Amino acid sequence: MSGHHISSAKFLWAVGSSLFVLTFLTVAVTWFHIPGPWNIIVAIGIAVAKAMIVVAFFMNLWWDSKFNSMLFVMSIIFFLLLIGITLLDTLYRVDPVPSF
Amino acid sequence: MATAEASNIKRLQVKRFKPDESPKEHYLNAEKGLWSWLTTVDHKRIGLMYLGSIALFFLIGGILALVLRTELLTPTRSFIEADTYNQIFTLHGAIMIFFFLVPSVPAALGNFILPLQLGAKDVAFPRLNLASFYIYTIGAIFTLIAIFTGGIDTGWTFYTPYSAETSTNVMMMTLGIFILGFSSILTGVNFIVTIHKMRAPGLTWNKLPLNIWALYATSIIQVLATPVLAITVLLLAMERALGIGIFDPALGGDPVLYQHFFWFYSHPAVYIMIVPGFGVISEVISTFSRKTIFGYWAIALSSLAIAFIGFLVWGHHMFTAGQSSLASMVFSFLTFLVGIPTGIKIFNWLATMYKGSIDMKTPMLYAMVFLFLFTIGGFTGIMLGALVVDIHLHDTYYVVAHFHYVMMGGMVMAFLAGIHYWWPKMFGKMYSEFWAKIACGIIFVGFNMTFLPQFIMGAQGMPRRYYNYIDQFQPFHQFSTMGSYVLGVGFLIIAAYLIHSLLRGKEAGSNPWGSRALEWQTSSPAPHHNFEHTPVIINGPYDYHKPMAEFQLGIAHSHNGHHEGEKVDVETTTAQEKA
Amino acid sequence: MSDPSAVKGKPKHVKHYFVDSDQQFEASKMGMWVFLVTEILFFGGLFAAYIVYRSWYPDLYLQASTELDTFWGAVNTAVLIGSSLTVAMSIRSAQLNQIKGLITNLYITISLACVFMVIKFFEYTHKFDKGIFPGEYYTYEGIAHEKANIFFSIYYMMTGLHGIHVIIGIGLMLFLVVKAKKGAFSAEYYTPVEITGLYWHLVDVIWIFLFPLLYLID
Amino acid sequence: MNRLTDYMLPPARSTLASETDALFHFINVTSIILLVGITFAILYFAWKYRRKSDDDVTPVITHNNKLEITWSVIPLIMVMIVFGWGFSGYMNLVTPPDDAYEIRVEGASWNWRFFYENGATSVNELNVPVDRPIKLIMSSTDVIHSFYVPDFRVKRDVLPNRYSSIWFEATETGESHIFCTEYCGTQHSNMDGTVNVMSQDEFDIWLEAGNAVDESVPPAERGEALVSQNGCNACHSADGSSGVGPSFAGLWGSERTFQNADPVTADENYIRESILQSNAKVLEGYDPVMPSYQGVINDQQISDIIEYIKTLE
Repeated sequence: MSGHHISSAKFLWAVGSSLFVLTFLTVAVTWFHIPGPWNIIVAIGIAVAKAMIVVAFFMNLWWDSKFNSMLFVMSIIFFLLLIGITLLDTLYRVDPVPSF
Repeated sequence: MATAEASNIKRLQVKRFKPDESPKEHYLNAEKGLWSWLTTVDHKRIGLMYLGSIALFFLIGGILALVLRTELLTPTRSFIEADTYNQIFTLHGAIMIFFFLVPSVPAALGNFILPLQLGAKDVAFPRLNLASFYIYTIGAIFTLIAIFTGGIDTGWTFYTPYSAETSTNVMMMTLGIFILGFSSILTGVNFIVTIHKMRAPGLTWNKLPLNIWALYATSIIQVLATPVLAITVLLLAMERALGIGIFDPALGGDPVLYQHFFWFYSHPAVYIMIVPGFGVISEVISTFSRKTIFGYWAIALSSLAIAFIGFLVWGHHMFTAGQSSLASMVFSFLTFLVGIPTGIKIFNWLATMYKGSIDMKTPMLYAMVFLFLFTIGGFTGIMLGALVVDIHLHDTYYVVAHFHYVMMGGMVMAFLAGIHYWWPKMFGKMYSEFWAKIACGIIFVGFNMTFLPQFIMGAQGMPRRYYNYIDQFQPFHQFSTMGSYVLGVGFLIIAAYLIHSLLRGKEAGSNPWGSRALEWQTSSPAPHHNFEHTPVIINGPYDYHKPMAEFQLGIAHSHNGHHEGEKVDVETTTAQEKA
Repeated sequence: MSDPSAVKGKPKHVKHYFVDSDQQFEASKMGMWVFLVTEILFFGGLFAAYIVYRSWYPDLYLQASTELDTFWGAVNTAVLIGSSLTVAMSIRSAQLNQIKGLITNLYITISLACVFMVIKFFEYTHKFDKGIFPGEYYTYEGIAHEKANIFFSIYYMMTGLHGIHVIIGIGLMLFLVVKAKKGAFSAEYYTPVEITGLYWHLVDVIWIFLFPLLYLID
Repeated sequence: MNRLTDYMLPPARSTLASETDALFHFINVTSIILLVGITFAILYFAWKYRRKSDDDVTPVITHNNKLEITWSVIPLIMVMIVFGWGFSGYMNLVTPPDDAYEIRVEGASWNWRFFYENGATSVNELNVPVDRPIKLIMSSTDVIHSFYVPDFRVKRDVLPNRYSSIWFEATETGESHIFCTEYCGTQHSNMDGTVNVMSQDEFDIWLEAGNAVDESVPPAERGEALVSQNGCNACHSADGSSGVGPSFAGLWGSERTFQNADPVTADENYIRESILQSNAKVLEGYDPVMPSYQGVINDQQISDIIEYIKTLE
């Protein structure tokens, strides 16, 4: 069960090239205009995909002990917590307007 | 939690190892000379070095508090100027929180006790442990430089835009706190890995002492919250150096956003300060009631529950700060949720004392004082959580009294209980019970004299951080100042008899309290490698119905096991084999 | 007490307080992952500031993002992903006891990292020439928005902090090269290489998020 | 029990104060009851189960689900009641009625300025009619302050980049304290004011007279009244003693050297400029912390103040 996974060179190159393709895709997506909120969702979706590939295969969380993956997921949860609840305040502020 | 336990049942040949009652060779005299102390990687010595430095900072913070209270004797100027007063209350807050409360139990007592309670030889990364002590020292040096080159008068919260504009030395102070944060992070990293990876054979998750659960929850908070303080303080430093406008209204920034970032760390930080105290109290109450803890999993999981819910409630510091009503409502609701696990702990401790055999030694006395004072702190916390009442009570002396009841009534009492409980284990010497009980009484009286009137003053509308106040509050302030002197005397008595016990204390055996916890199954002071043998755990930490012999088992063939004792086979799951 | 780590016939690199090499390796990796959690939250604070201000001033972000050169941003992303690949290759060669492969891969990674920093340097100087400085020194009138310096303050904070982490990464890898040349690493003991690899991959992941959020706002 | 909590709270002088006090009473009462229960339990257990001999055998009670559920669910219900009550009170507090009479408030470093609809201004003194909802729209000129009137149980931070508002309806005439409860620098504790609640007609009279110049009083005397009304004497002393700002004694016609401007003799223009753009010329050895009085003190009042300063040697 020890975490000494050795991935083959071919596999690493495959992961690397998939990341290059995704990078090109990220830039390509911006050439034609995607309306409204969808452009942000697509951009972040591609970035999350690239991040997952790097974390799972380059940082070999795929073959590692579950606890390390849980640590990574915990940090993402608490990051989303910080943003989510802060936006709860910043997006719903109703400031009074003086009449004179 | 994630480690699979089922498959690796292993048969171990074990033998009983009676601890040596008066060891000649132990960690204190294993190596001689100052250099051996400064470059030690022994977690026990690092724990003592932390203990010494936080005691020094507690003294400095305490003196500053007495100066504040003396100044408040008269409504106008008593003996110092407004600026000096503002700097002193800022330093009192910053020193007490960053240099005493945050590192006190996790770094000082925790460093000393955690490996002993896990049956490990040392923490997972001893050099990192020493590095975090020196990072703490460097942070302290930067802060002292800040104090002597202009001081800081922004309050320990450094709210912008005032902290970005004031001419005092905020930059050096923020640098000091930025460095200090890493000491807290690295201690958290060390403890999490040690608890996961270095438990003695047989020490599964359901046999872990509750002190370890508390330190585990604290380390999780330290690791998840302190980085946000680091980025907040870095942004504040950049605000002053490059004028980036993130928090500066003139350049389009929003000061309330600073408060969000600051309190995202600072509320979990108050749980970093109090949760280890819960761990100490669980140990002390169970040992001195000589009874199995009531609701082991309830207490263990409530520590984790506090750790996680503690991250959702920071907005209750900002109810009046121009926050949206929706956010205030959500924060108020979640604040009440975090109160429930704390309540559960108090009731579980009471249930542990029920039908126990309570030995009223000093640690138990402090534990009972903790229960009383922390309950008051908890109820006033519920009061401040209710939105409409908080509008009236926010930033008044009611809040000052609340957090002193929780921090001083809770954390300092738990810290004193821990100090007196583990003192024989640290130095092999006993303190004088007589003087300790007197000091506890004085501190209890002095504490209540100081802070009870502040509840009344605060409810009547006395704002906090006030150098001048209206005459109506003078009698309360004078009574409170008298109380603070009594409190100061109490702490001096503690310092006196503890130092006396170091020099001429009578010999304390390896287990003066008759506890079943693992740290009492080795000699005191402990040998350099904690145990002469590799301990094997078969019972839970609070199984007082089991004979003491079953708690002193070690692997038979461990090379330096020079005691002869009957050999017996025991089935146990070994922690090391697990992933 | 003889030299503790030589006792019990354990390999030289295993510390006395660990039972065996596997436990030490697992402990080091878990410790590194816990540290990476703090790095993610450390940058998380900046991403939170980014999102809050983008929700308040979306049009400012649109205009200001045109100032950033997408081409060089993409090149930088490719450079950093390449360095991530070569660091993974260096760990692989360490695991296979190919010390020469380890050193060459580390050299390639370091050079790619330096290319990244050089491109960043030119991007910064290009902005400084136009008067785009962080905070109150911002004197550029090209963007018709009175709070234009907010975007660039956040831009400089994020890319600056990321740049500092890249420099720390370069330092760590130089240290690895020096120790590798002294033969410290082998298939049995390569923990520092693995740990530095984890750190470098995280620096790459942070840039993967920075690139679209700062450069590709359309 | 009510006497204790009445003693703890300031007099309730607004319509919503009673609601805050009711919740305050409820939480106080329940807390004290539970506290007495817990304290009695601690002392009773410590006495009844004291250690009789060293080999006492204690029962092995590890948990009791029924008991544990009760002491989790009951506190949960009680705190939810408190939450609901607190939140409903909060909603009343933050939603002003539509017909509220509006007054603008400006928090500056170390005094409060109030602007009324007809252009009247007052410093550190808020005049309001009784039995009528008043809405305060507040902003700050420099750092964050916090407007707090204990008698009305209202408090709101005053932010530099945004407006914030509170509302109250005073139920009885009289004076109440105003405090600043967000730390804002050296004179944070001197930033108090008073709310004068008066009958509607008294208020109308004051509004009219607010700006009228009382010819019978010589200008120097009017200047002296203005200096104390506008809180100038908080930082500038009249007898030469040092304060946060330079003293007025011997100011007129003296040579003035500055940190950020070339020296000038003190004349009408210099004093007028120092009142309106206060940080344009900052004297040696003083911090640029004076807030501007633009829109607070009109020209007639400035000339009265100058007359007063001329009389100070």
